[in-house]
Amino acid sequence: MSNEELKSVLSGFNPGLTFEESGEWLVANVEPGEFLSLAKQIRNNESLSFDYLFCLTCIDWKTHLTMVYHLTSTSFRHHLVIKSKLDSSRPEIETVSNIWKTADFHEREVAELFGVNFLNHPDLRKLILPDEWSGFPLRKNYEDPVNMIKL
Amino acid sequence: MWNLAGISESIQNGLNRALSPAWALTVEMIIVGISVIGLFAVLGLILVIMERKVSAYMQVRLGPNRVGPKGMLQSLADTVKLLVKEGLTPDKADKFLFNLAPFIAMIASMLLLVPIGFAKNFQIWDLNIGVLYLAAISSVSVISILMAGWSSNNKYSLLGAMRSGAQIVSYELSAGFSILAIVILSGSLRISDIVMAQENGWWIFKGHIPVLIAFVIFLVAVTAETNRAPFDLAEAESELTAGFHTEYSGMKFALFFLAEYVNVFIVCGIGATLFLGGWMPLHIGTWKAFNHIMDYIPSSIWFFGKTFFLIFVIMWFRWTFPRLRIDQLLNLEWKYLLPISMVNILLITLVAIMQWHF
Amino acid sequence: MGSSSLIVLALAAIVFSAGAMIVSRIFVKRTTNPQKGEPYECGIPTEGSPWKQFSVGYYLFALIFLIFDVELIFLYPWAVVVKRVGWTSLIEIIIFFFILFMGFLYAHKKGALKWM
Amino acid sequence: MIEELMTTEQGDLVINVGPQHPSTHGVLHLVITLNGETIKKVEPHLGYIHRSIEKMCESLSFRQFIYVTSRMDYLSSHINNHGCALCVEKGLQIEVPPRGQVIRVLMDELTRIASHVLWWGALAMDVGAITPFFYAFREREAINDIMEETCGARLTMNYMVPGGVMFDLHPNFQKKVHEFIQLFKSKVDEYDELLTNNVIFKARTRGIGMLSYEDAISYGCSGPTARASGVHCDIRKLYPYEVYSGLQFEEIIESGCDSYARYVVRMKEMRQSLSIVEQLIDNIPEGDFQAKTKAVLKLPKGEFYSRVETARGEFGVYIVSEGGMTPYRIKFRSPGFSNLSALDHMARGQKIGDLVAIMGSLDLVIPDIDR
Repeated sequence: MSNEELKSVLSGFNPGLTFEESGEWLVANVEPGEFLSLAKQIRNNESLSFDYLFCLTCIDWKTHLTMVYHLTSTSFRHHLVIKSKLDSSRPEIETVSNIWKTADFHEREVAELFGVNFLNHPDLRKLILPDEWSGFPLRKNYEDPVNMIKL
Repeated sequence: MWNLAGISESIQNGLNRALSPAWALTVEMIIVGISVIGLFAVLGLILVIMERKVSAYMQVRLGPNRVGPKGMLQSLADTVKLLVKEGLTPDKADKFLFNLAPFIAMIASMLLLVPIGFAKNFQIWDLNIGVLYLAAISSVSVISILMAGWSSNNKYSLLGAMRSGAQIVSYELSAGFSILAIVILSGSLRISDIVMAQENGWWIFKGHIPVLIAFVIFLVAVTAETNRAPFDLAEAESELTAGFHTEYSGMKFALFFLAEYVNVFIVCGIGATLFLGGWMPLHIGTWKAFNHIMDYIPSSIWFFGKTFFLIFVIMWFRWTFPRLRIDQLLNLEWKYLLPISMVNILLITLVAIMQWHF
Repeated sequence: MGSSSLIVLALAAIVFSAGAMIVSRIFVKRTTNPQKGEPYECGIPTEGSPWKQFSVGYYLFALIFLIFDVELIFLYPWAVVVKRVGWTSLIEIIIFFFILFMGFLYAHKKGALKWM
Repeated sequence: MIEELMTTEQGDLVINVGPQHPSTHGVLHLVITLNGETIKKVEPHLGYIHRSIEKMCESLSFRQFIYVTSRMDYLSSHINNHGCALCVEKGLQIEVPPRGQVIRVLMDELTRIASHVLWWGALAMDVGAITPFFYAFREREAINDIMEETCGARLTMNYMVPGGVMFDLHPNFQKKVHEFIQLFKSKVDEYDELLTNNVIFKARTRGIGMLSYEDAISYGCSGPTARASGVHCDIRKLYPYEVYSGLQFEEIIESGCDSYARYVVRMKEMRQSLSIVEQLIDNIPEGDFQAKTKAVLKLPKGEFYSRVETARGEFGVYIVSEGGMTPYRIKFRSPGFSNLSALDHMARGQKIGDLVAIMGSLDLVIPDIDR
């Protein structure tokens, strides 16, 4: 499905989406509150069937955080990037680990490195860092005089 | 020089002449004790270096090659290393059982040496139920493994011990049936009788296919009983790190290690005695001249040669096969080996009654 | 040598093991450290005790083994006299195995030989 | 009655496997719940060698950060570098000269063979056969020697630069690779004899660690792990980069979904990689091995994503640039991380011995997971 077709189908699901086409793939910006319903729809819609979440990450823009989901469809081979702006003081977004199981680990990683709270995640314990760790290392304002080496 | 029976006889005569009968017996016992300890230590050293050299050969590498000529003293150096290592006991372990376990393992494997005929007329005690005795004592070693695994207070050890408990007792049955096959053919439980019954050919040649089947089952079963790969589930290092002896270190570990290797020697010795004629040279029926030439090779060399051949085979297994899983291991025994051995026993009975063997 | 050899060998084993341990104790420099006494579990403090109720799977095999092992002991005296007794012994053993095999099949049917 | 006894919860053991365990190939820490021998749950605990490479890269220039990625998946370090170089090239719109492209692909495929060979030995060791490990290392040495001559290093080659490769090939390269091809062809057959057709090995891997087609996709698996479940996911075929579109090779897809299928996929992939090397080794074009680039690279503002097929699966590099000398944010999508997330699903209900075999068949490299 071409980018134009994708856009029209996605706008049908959620008229509030904004799109960017400057990069390699179509980017859809979505509000965190509407993210879950969009995710469910694009996963289950038969003409889209975005079943392969190959990358899930977060970017700290200092003023806010952006969740980035890279999706592809194994049957149609079209790509979509979904971005969602989160408030950096209280970042919260619905989990998609029940839609794409791979999101389970990726969300846990993001949660501890960026401090994003994934609502309804089944098991949001620390995966990588020690349990008693405080702070979110991949945030831009993170300082750790002991473990970080300045180049 | 190779006539061990002659040496023992001359010692006995000398002692009886010099001392009163009671003292002579005491001195004899001490000599037996010391020589058994010596045999134990030497066997341990030789088998460990053999294992390392065989594995190196199979793995296209050199193996130990620095200590002594061609690395032959490596296992001695290892022993010294183990000797000066601290033997730890975990804090929460059952200390009494923990320290007792290696002793039991040692006693069990040493007692197994009793009926083995190392050479013609050279046996510690040629008891009339030799084979039954071997079957009975060899089960004791499982107690030491269970004891070690349970008392360590370590989950890996416990799992390893539980596995070996289920495994060793299971495979004892097949081993027992294989031994039984030879007992049926020989008509005696005495080791020397069984060896003498092979005067005109070893059972493996005389007994047709049923004995071959019994021999293969015996090899598989004793490999499992001595916890060696591919049946080394009790100490499966990729799953349980070191299995039942995870917590053992220093000399306590060395004793388990030694007992394991001597057990390998003993089961191979039993196999050689039952199926390959023990110390009996290669005799073929009524070929007098051939048999006579064979007799020139001392009987002790025959025994040790056959035993070490079997040990090599068992080592070969170890370095070639992947490990089985516990359910597959027990399936193999209960669903294949055991029914096969039972049917095999019936066949052998038939062979024995019909006198089909040579 | 006779039966005294059993005692001699058992003693030899004890002397050998104890001797080795004593010798190693003389050479070893002992140090104490609270972490040395912990059970090895890949470097992580162990959780709970292993000394508790354990999966029954392992014990079932031991129980079945018991039946077979006792039977095996009965077979030894039989095996010695097979050649002398002749055909009767074969018939006897077939009956014996038949009964035993029924028990084996029963255990098999009950799922005792299936590893869980 | 017996089944009741066997499924009671009171006998459950919680065991730590790792971080110091012979079969976790590094410092993976799994907490497994066992009932007897049967696994009820597997919980990975990661981070024992987490160096936060993503954070580190934020303070390294676009030339420098590539070398850090060698330390992630150290068994396919060259392919990791390749992915990063591609991403930078995408941002700068550099065209790599044909010779550079061919050299890159040649090295990629040699790395893939080396990685698969090591995996083969390690898997054999996990299921209890120790000898294959030594045979595997023998062939791996030959590849490492070839690498060493050209790249100057054996494990972390650091041979890629944006725009091509760092040096030209060593004069001996072609001769040695030809020798290696001859050697390896006979050795792969030896591997099959040693392990593939072994009854015990088959029994240990067939029907173990099932991962269905749907689950493989949902868990984001890639590489041989997913292809063994029938997922068409080879980046070299789907989104060809460099000269892959002009090469003759097959994407190996199996439908067994079990450990054995994963094994077969990798064994066949070794042969495919060898055929790629064979196709390229006599056809290395003359010319530059490196495109002309500026001394200081500055990526334009924007986001760039590149992906390559490493020995373990899809490796993605996501660079967010603000137009400066260093990346603003880098995310590495490592194949091992997603593949590991499927471990719990695959291992449940299997025996503890199977867990080891499943981990071996996933070909986990822990620094790749921890990053």
